[in-house]
Amino acid sequence: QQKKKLAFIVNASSDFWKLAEAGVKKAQAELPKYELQFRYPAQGTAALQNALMDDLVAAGTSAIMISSVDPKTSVDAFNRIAKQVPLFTTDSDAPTSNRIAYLGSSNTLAGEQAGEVAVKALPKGAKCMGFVGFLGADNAKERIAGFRKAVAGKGIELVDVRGDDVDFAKARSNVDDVLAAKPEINCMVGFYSYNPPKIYEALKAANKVGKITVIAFDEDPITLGAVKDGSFAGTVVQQPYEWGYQGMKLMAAYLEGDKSKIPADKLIIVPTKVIDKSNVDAFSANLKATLGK
Amino acid sequence: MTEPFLRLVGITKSYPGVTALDQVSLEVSRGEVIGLVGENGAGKSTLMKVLGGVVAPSSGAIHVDANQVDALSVADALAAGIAFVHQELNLFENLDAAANVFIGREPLYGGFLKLVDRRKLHDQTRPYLDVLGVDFRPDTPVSELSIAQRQLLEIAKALSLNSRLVIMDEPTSSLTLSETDRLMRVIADLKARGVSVIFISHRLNELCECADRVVVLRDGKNVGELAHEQISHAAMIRMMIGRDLKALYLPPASPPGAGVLEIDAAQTRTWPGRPVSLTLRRGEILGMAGLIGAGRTELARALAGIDTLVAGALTLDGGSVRFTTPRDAIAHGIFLVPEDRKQCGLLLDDSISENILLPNLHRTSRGGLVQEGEALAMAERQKERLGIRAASVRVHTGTLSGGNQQKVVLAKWLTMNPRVLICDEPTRGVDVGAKSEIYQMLRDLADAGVAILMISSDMEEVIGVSDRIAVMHEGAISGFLERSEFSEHEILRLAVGKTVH
Amino acid sequence: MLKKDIGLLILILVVGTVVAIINPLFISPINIANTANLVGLFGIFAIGQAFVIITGGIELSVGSIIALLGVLFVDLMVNHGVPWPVALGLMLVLGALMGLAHGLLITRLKLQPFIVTLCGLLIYRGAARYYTADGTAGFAFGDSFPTLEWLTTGRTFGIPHSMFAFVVIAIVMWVVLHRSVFGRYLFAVGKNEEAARYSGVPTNRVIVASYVICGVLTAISAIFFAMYTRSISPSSHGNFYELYAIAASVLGGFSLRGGEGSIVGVVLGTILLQILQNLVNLLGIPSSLNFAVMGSVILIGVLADTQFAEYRKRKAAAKGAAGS
Amino acid sequence: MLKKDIGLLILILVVGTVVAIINPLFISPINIANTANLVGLFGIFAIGQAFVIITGGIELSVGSIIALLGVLFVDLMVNHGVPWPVALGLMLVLGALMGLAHGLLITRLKLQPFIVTLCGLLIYRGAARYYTADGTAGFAFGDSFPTLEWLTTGRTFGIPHSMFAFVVIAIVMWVVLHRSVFGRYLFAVGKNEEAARYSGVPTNRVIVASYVICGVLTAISAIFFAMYTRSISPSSHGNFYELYAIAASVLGGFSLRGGEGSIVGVVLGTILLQILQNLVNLLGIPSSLNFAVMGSVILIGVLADTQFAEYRKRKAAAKGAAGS
Ligand SMILES: Nc1ncnc2c1ncn2[C@@H]1O[C@H](COP(=O)(O)OP(=O)(O)OP(=O)(O)O)[C@@H](O)[C@H]1O
Ligand SMILES: Nc1ncnc2c1ncn2[C@@H]1O[C@H](COP(=O)(O)OP(=O)(O)OP(=O)(O)O)[C@@H](O)[C@H]1O
Ligand SMILES: [Mg+2]
Ligand SMILES: [Mg+2]
Repeated sequence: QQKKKLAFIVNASSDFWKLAEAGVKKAQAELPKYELQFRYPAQGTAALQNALMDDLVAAGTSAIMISSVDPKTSVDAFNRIAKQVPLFTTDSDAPTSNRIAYLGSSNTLAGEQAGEVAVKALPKGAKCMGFVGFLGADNAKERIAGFRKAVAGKGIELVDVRGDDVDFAKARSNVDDVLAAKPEINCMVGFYSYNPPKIYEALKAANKVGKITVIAFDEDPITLGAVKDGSFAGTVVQQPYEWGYQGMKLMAAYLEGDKSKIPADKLIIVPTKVIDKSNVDAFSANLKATLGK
Repeated sequence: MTEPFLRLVGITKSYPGVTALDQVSLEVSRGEVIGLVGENGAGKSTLMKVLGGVVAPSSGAIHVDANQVDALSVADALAAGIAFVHQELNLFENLDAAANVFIGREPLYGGFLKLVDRRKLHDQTRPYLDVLGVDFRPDTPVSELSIAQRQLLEIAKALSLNSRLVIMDEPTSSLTLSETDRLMRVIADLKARGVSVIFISHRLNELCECADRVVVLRDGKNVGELAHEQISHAAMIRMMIGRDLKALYLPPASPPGAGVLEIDAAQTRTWPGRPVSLTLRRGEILGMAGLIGAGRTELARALAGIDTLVAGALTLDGGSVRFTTPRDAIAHGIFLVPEDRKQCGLLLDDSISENILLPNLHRTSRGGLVQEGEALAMAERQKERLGIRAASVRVHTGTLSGGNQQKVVLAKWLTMNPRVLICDEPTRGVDVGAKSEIYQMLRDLADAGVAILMISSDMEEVIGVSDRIAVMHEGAISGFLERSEFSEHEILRLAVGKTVH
Repeated sequence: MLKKDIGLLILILVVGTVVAIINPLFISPINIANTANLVGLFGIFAIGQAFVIITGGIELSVGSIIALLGVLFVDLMVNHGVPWPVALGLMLVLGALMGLAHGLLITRLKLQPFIVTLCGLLIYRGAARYYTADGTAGFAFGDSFPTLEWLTTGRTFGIPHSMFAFVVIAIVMWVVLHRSVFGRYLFAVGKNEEAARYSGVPTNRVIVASYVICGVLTAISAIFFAMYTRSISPSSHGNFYELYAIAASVLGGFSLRGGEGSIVGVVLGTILLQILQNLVNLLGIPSSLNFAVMGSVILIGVLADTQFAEYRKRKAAAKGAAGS
Repeated sequence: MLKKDIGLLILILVVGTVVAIINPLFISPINIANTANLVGLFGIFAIGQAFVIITGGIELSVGSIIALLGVLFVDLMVNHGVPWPVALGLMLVLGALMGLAHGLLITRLKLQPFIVTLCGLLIYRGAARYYTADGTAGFAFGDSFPTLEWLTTGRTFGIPHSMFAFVVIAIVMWVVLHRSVFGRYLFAVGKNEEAARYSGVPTNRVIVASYVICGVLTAISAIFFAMYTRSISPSSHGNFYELYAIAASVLGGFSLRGGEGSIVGVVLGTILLQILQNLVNLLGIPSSLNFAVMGSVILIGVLADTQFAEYRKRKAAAKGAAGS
């Protein structure tokens, strides 16, 4: 008898998802009756993700969990898939679709946590510049909105957010340009996982490490290193490992008829955490163990 | 004679640095055949391009019937009944013969869809091909035609326009005698039907044969006109270049020496199973005649390393050689002046000096770097030596007249020291004056010990210049003729495959 | 059908057979319908591209036009309440105008096609991103345009309507390219523009027309894409599609020098590219290898094709030799 | 310096002046150094591309090569402890080999450059993604290669070393293209390959050499980029860089038909493109408009240039007529 296939589809390739993949691997060890797949799309577009889902369904996949590039407007595609197999969302949600449940963190809450880090680190107020991959993407918008909400009225202003379309060279030169053109900026926020390292490198090249307060997202090794030596004020991390692990277990249980794990509001929130100098060592050690490095 | 229907008055055309036409006037009446002659670069093609609407004159007036205009467009010219066989071929290699003949005038069906009626197209094309006696069909892709065949196709295209004036700018430059004869009959037929013809050629015999009057241009000016009874070789030459020419044949300084290149049972890809054996001798000009498609060009290409020989052996000065690239052949001193100068001979978008120096760059370079001054001086010397008419060696070869382009191709090789020089139609489109200079050059080279193979479709040239003639027929040599045996008749007999007895 | 096309067809059949043997779901009706849908979507603008390439031009702004028109189309209907037939008509007109602008810049002002359409690529994408402020344009949940949806994403007898549109367009364009006078002129202009002008072909108008055709077909594609994805992120929607269209044409036997190619070729080229995308997903090949598989199959296919053509030529020559 | 180059230089000066007036920080040493660094990074592989374009070819795999070699370079040093000079040498060799492979496929097997390098684009990117299993290759925190870092990202008198490298490469390549026999051969092959072959130019070798040069220069760029970004996400690193390089060349007066162009031109083209990128950030233009600004300036610049050239030509012709 053929094993049932479960698929975890991500929105783009990045190290962030390596953690989720590790979670999936762990789940695989515990779910011998299933074949778990972890899929990256060729490019991060909704069209390719939808085509990928169609192909997976055609290839006999039994349940799908997806981190959609653009969940709001993929509702119809989701519904089409949901008609054929159980569909779950992760990372970013499409609450109006017929997905079974959402499992992941809240980007707005994460943004707020980052804002609180900024408020704590900059009691005298500041002018901040943000950096992000896709300005229009939901997770970016929610994080930015959360950040703005948390710093409102605290003398901290997020002057502008520069997009780089996930081109690392552009991400770096954006920081360089801001350092050259806006001497009044004394705080920077890296919204996507690769932005903080680029900020760090640009600051290092300009000899401004420590002179500009940096608030980061995610757990890039450079980010953690910078948090550890005090160059960064802190970073807000999600727990993608849990998404991968819990997500797969959830889908397997659902297929076996166990619907008890689905809450009424269909939202399974894995909380985000603030990592600063105080807890960074423990976090790093845990991370290493997870990735098996 | 009737009133002229077309008059060019005081036409001037200047390009940066050159005045191609200077106050030229010309009248064309119904049913007359006008010969237009002049040296290379005299402005013949430019004048015709003005008529054909391709070039707008800088000043002057054009009268068509009762109307006067400053310039014609291509559409105007077509509407005025002017058909044009361009000197440089303008065919579409990706279409078939019929499509080329009727491009822009396809028979249609399907109403607004404007679909091409291909059957009708082919039917309409066939008579024009028949009248020229070509050996290809309306649906033959042009990419498969040889240069001569393409030239015939251009003529068919002009005929199909049913116009009242047909301009033929050097239509015979790659034709052999038999096609030329047929073309003469076609011209006579056009004339009989009241169609006028302007005929440009550097083969003056043809003009003696068909022209009612001959107009002569020199340096972009009218220098005179010969009425029918005045037309003669000598008269035309005198008017064109202002002096008489030496005799065509220049005897060698010494009898031919030892064999330089021996070709033993060589077979080409087009004519496998038809081996060619031949010896090129030091100090001798070996003429090579044959009909279109006899395989002369193929042989020349194989000797120069452009195509590989299917079988056979080459011996150069006693040593066996094998060429896989033109570079090999050139390194051994075997040079080819190719037949198709536009495709294979020249970088049209580059200057005269670059073209002349290309095969020879290493001689004017040190440590891999080109010595500009030396290179330019060398190009300048070649320009002087061959009398290339151009404002400077920096002029792009694409703007030169046909004859001058040919001289540039020759100049390329004459800067180096050939052992064997293979010339495929060396004087195609070259004026009589330059021709005699080229013949002089070939003779000088031969006297200096070079072995020369001169492929030519110009009967006058083969007979006039060669020391010995080889005639090819269907890929093989059908016979050799010594100087005492030269005659048009003999050559033709061999060319159609009869052997000497 | 040209020899080249047959080579490509064989390649498609070989690849298809191999994939079907490994995973029979490849030829399941649902998978075939999915693939057919994508072939339709991509094929329509690939044909447009082919018309430009045949004149020796190139149209790099295809992907950006798909993004910009997609954004405008959705926005007009969703946020401005424009009835869909009006919006659709407007998009076609816009596509035509963009093509017209490119054509005029190239013929009248003698700019290089590469430059003109590269600027198009940048400007249209920038405009699309600015229009939505880098956000996503899309239908809200429940937004419904039943007729439009049926027309664009519906299926009849299981065949997606995009495929129908593609087939109709391919047939019409086949007639235009291979049977009409205009098609002749396209080939003539592509091979030798100068000579075409001497022969009385209205070369400028022909070139402009080719860009307009490309613009209109791209606009049609843009609408199909918008309805298929139902949301358009203007920074990534349609990225690289120009390369995709050019690749389909070149695979299908078009030369970037112009004057060569056939509609059958570009159709087959599109099919091959889609099958390659599909097989990666179907065979569970790591998606990181997606590109590598696509590249390798194309390279091997083209290599096999040219080597086979060489062989045929040599055999023909040998035969000729024996016969004479 | 050609007339074309002067037109481009004027455009650069005009754009630069306007930006400097709006925001004087544009000409602050730090901003100039930043821009110079990027000009260096992008200019090196743009020159490589120019060599291929001049032969009438095209190299689409530039971006993918930058990704693949970047990944390998970082991985070899970081995870396999290969000394950096060895890794660097290896990358140059790999770049040369890729160029060699492209050149041989094009000349020996007579494949179209577009197809060969498109397959390269796909295969190399696929390989890079597979190699890291779609992860990111990068230096760990505190990883330090002082000499290498000084060489690639260091500055001397405030001038970034990538700029030094670029200037040296540009001068060497200027000599090669405009003064050497090989350069003449490149132009000749681009203008008329057939005629060049008849003249004894080793056309195949010249073409292969142009791809090898492009490969090596791209490899050098790849190393500079890797050291600049310090982490490489193989799915996006270097995306679109091939278009960028082609645009710089074409802006700089190269024709995609081959046989035309100058090193000064491609250098100026690169500078213009970088200034356009920089001004968006400096003037605080929304990043969504980045592309649109770039496209518009290029279009206006090229238009102004051709119109001015037309005008000059007409004036010269009028003078010639009057003089005769
Ligand atoms: N487009 C052009 N630009 C510059 N000069 C030109 C151009 N076309 C022709 N010329 C020049 O005009 C002059 C006349 O050329 P034309 O082609 O009319 O000569 P021709 O009499 O036909 O010569 P041939 O017998 O060699 O064909 C030549 O000096 C030529 O270099
Ligand atoms: N490009 C080509 N493609 C296909 N066939 C060709 C091509 N060029 C020539 N041929 C054919 O090759 C044969 C030999 O032509 P070739 O040019 O060698 O003849 P030739 O003796 O040099 O005569 P001429 O030069 O007067 O045409 C002819 O049958 C011709 O039709
Ligand atoms: Mg002429
Ligand atoms: Mg011949």
